[in-house]
Amino acid sequence: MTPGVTATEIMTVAASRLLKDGTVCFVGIGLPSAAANLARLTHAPEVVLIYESGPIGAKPAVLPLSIGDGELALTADTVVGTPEIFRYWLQGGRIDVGFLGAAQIDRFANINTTVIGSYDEPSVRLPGAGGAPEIASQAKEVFIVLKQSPKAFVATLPFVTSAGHLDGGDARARAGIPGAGPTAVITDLGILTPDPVSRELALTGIHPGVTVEQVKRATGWDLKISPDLTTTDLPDAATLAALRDLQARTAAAHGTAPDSTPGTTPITTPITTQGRAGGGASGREG
Amino acid sequence: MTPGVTATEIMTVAASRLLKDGTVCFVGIGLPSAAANLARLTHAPEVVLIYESGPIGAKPAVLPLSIGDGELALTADTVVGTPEIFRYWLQGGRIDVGFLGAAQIDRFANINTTVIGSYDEPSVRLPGAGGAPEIASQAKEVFIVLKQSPKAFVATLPFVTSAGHLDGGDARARAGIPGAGPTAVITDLGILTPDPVSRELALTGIHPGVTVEQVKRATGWDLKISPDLTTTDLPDAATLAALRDLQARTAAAHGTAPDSTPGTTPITTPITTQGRAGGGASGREG
Amino acid sequence: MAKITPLREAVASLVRDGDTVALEGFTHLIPHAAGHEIIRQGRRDLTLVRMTPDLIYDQMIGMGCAAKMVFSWGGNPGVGSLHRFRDAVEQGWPRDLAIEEHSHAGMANAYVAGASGLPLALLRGYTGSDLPKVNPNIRFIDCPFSGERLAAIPSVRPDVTVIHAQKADRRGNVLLWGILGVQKEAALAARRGAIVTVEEVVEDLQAPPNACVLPGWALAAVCPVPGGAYPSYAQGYYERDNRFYIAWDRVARSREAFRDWMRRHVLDTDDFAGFRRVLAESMREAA
Amino acid sequence: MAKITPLREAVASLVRDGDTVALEGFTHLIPHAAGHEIIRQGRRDLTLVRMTPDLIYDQMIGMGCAAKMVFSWGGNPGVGSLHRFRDAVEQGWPRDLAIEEHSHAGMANAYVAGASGLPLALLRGYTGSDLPKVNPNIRFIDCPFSGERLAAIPSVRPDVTVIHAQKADRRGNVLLWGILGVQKEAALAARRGAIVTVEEVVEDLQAPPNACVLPGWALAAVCPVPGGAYPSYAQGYYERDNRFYIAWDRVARSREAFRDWMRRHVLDTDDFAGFRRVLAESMREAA
Repeated sequence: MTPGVTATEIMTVAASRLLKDGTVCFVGIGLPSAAANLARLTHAPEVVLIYESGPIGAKPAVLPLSIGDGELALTADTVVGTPEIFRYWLQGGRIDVGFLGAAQIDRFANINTTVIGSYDEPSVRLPGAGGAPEIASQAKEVFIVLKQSPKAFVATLPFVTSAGHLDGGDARARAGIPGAGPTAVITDLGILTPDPVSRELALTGIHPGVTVEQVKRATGWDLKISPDLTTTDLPDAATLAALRDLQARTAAAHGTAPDSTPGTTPITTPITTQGRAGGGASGREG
Repeated sequence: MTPGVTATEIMTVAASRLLKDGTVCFVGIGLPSAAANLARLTHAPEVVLIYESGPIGAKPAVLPLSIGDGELALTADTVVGTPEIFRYWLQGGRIDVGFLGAAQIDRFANINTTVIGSYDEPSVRLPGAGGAPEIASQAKEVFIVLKQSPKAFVATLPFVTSAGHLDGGDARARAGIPGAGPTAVITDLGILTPDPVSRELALTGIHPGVTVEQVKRATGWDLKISPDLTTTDLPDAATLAALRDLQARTAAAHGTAPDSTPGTTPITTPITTQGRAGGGASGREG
Repeated sequence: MAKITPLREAVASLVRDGDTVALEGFTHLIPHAAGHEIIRQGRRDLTLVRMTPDLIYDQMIGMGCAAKMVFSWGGNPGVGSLHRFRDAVEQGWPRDLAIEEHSHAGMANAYVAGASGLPLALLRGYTGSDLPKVNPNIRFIDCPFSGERLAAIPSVRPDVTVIHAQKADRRGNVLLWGILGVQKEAALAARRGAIVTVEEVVEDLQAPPNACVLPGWALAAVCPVPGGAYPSYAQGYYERDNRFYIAWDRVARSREAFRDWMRRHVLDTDDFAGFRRVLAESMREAA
Repeated sequence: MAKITPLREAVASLVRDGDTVALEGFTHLIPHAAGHEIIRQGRRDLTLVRMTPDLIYDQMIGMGCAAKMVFSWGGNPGVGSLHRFRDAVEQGWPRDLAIEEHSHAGMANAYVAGASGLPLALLRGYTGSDLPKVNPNIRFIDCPFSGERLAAIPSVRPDVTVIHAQKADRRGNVLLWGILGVQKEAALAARRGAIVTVEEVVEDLQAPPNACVLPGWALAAVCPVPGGAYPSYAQGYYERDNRFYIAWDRVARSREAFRDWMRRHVLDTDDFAGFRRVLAESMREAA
């Protein structure tokens, strides 16, 4: 086991493992971008990364700070306009995996990135939809990566920005939404997947050193625990080294570190919640 | 006066004179292309030529054989896709003049390029619409250039491919068609323009050496003659030289001559109908 | 990733009788080699889609491949009529040919809608034209905001699209440049996939950042066929052979001359290289 | 032909109080210099349209230029919230800000429809989202062919669009490359015209045949403003200055700090070159 692995690192590696080689992935900025690029640099060299700003097949050497970094353009197979990305590539049905962050989700993996409180008199104004509503509905499946806390995992969303499984069951299909929707939510505590029938998220994977009680406390509803709960493998040394190299290159290039930078306090077990962003806005798109 | 000027040359020069400098012109292949490029090479160096295949600002040194010659691409300010030409540039309202050929027209300058006879059992199958229906409706105004004969200038079109002034009067505006429609029909015998109120074509210009009777005989309806009928100026020597240079360069480059090549029998006055294509298909698009 | 594969195999595995097939190329990069291969393999009952059916569809129609054609302008560009197309429409030879006829703007928008995964395209078009009277696939809807009446047509979703391009890299990424026509949209509109014949396969496309590149993973097959757009042209490789377009008019005027020509040049040759050899012979004979 | 003209004159003659104005640039080529000039000239009651309002609209909103914002994602990319935007939405300071909120797909399609002269855009979108509940401009229509329900939104037709590009030639033809975002569509969607600031004016654009070139005759004004996208980046010219984005968070958190900063750096400077000089001073002071 590699010493000093952080919760964010475990989350990023766990998310990256879900991306199969050759997958065509529509990548959100921040944690999704870190996980997707880690996959590309490790087990999935043929993964195709598409960013909403226009790059198709981006192979950045450092993580982008924004969704439209020049690094994405210079390393891509081609760069098209943003309308084409949404029209020909996403709506055209060519995206295998939409990889999203979120400010809040509910038990059916619906996503809020719009407001806390009422829409007209919000207590917190979040950045808004971005590409998520159509990514969430049109990618063949969706992975969501965010840190787990009661403020982020809420019983009732104040606003549904992007559809997960709506009210559960076959509600999504009945609404005529084409893709399969969220199939995994990867957090710093574990992995949640929807029940095949009810579509309610259950904890199916737990990161090493995390207790079920900890996960339940970080969830704003009575979280179901899978009877087949597995424990996440810790990152192997090579993967962890690849992630840390990527982060170091990124920090050196930008003079700052993106969201997915390891927390300042390295941990092994138990995993603490240090360095978590909580339920605030995911400010990393752009 | 330049000796040996042909009817086709007079037609081409008369058509080219109508294009003002700086005009943005959507160019059909064949006669329109010859006239538009002659304008560019003489009095209208800043005319912008757009072809449906994608070139914007084409400045061909030789006339294109087809609507998508490489010469157009290599001399253009930019080359976009055909959908963009029709969407952003034509439908977007950016075209001052649509310059069209036709197989047949009627007294309201409606155009047929689809069939002679019935649609289901045609006696002659023509090439079809091409870009003309939307050019005819969306360019701010339309010039039509074709040789005049009773087969081409018919009382009733078997098929309206592209709208001129429909049934005349304000029919076009009532149908919600945005552009002003055909404002000039340039033939090898003269120039026809629509009456400001009825929109019926009247002969307003006649080429030197042509008689009104000749024009009437070449028209399938009782053609109105303007009381202010003017006689077309013969091409000046410089313009005629520019046209002949262009045609010679074109013939040398392609090993063949496009539609607008001078007839084999040079004429001055009276102009004969030699070398006319009659009412057949305009086979020059493509 | 697109399989780099011989054209014969790509056509055999991807194009089926009864398919809707679009061979696109707007005077530039017309996939003639692929058209010949479809003829050689004897495909039948195809619905052929193409904005500008010219010699390539004249040949396919005359050889009985097509049950229907969807198009917006049919002719021999710079020369005149398509005699085989006209014979099929006017006389039903060698079989009846149904037609669905649009304008260029309609077809171009329908391809865009197809590439975008939409069921329909909207455009300001067809107003005052008789085309909506003969084509029930041209309808009109009212804009819910402005009230304006706009034309609606179904998107084009071919089973297979075939295009020709200048080059591909070994991963099957394809670059085309110059006159682009509707090829990108047509390729992306295909349900089963796109076959792209290319002049050459190179190590590095050397494509500018915003060039028209089709990623290999979005294509079904990439087939090296040097000269595969002949007698049309491939910018940077060869010019259009206008003699062929002019000569075609004579060949296609008579059913017998057409059949003889097609047998000698296409059916009795193995591939496009064979066609080019025999064509060179027959052109020498004619000279 | 686009007039090559100083930015101050272009803004003075083209941007009017109450206009709908789009300043576009998708993290790349953001027209910051033009945003400053609009602030300096004291424009009011603008409807600001932009997919990704970031620092440039935070500044314009905080200075009271805007009555309404149409957008799909608002934030300081890589840093966090837009404090001036949030203050306007949450507290009505310095004035109430109406918002019309879409998704990126919606906005991108609305720009395409605007460039295409259409009154609406159709897309498969917004299903299951609450956005249609709060935005009456998101409606749904049924496809007359498939029966599928599709989202319809009005096209974006700004009075004036402002973008930044790498270069123009003396005839006002503009080349941009790299991340293109929606700039081409936004420029072509403008009713009165587009203002394009450029890094430099050159003799020859050296543009590849299918590059993103906006012809000068389709633009209202082309204004040389070297560095005019700072603190965003211009590919081939300079990198994004991420220190500025981080520092902005602190400036924008307080109304007073914001007002002081804007006065010193924007209102009391003559132009973007002046802004850059004063900024260099204040950054030295802070270091």
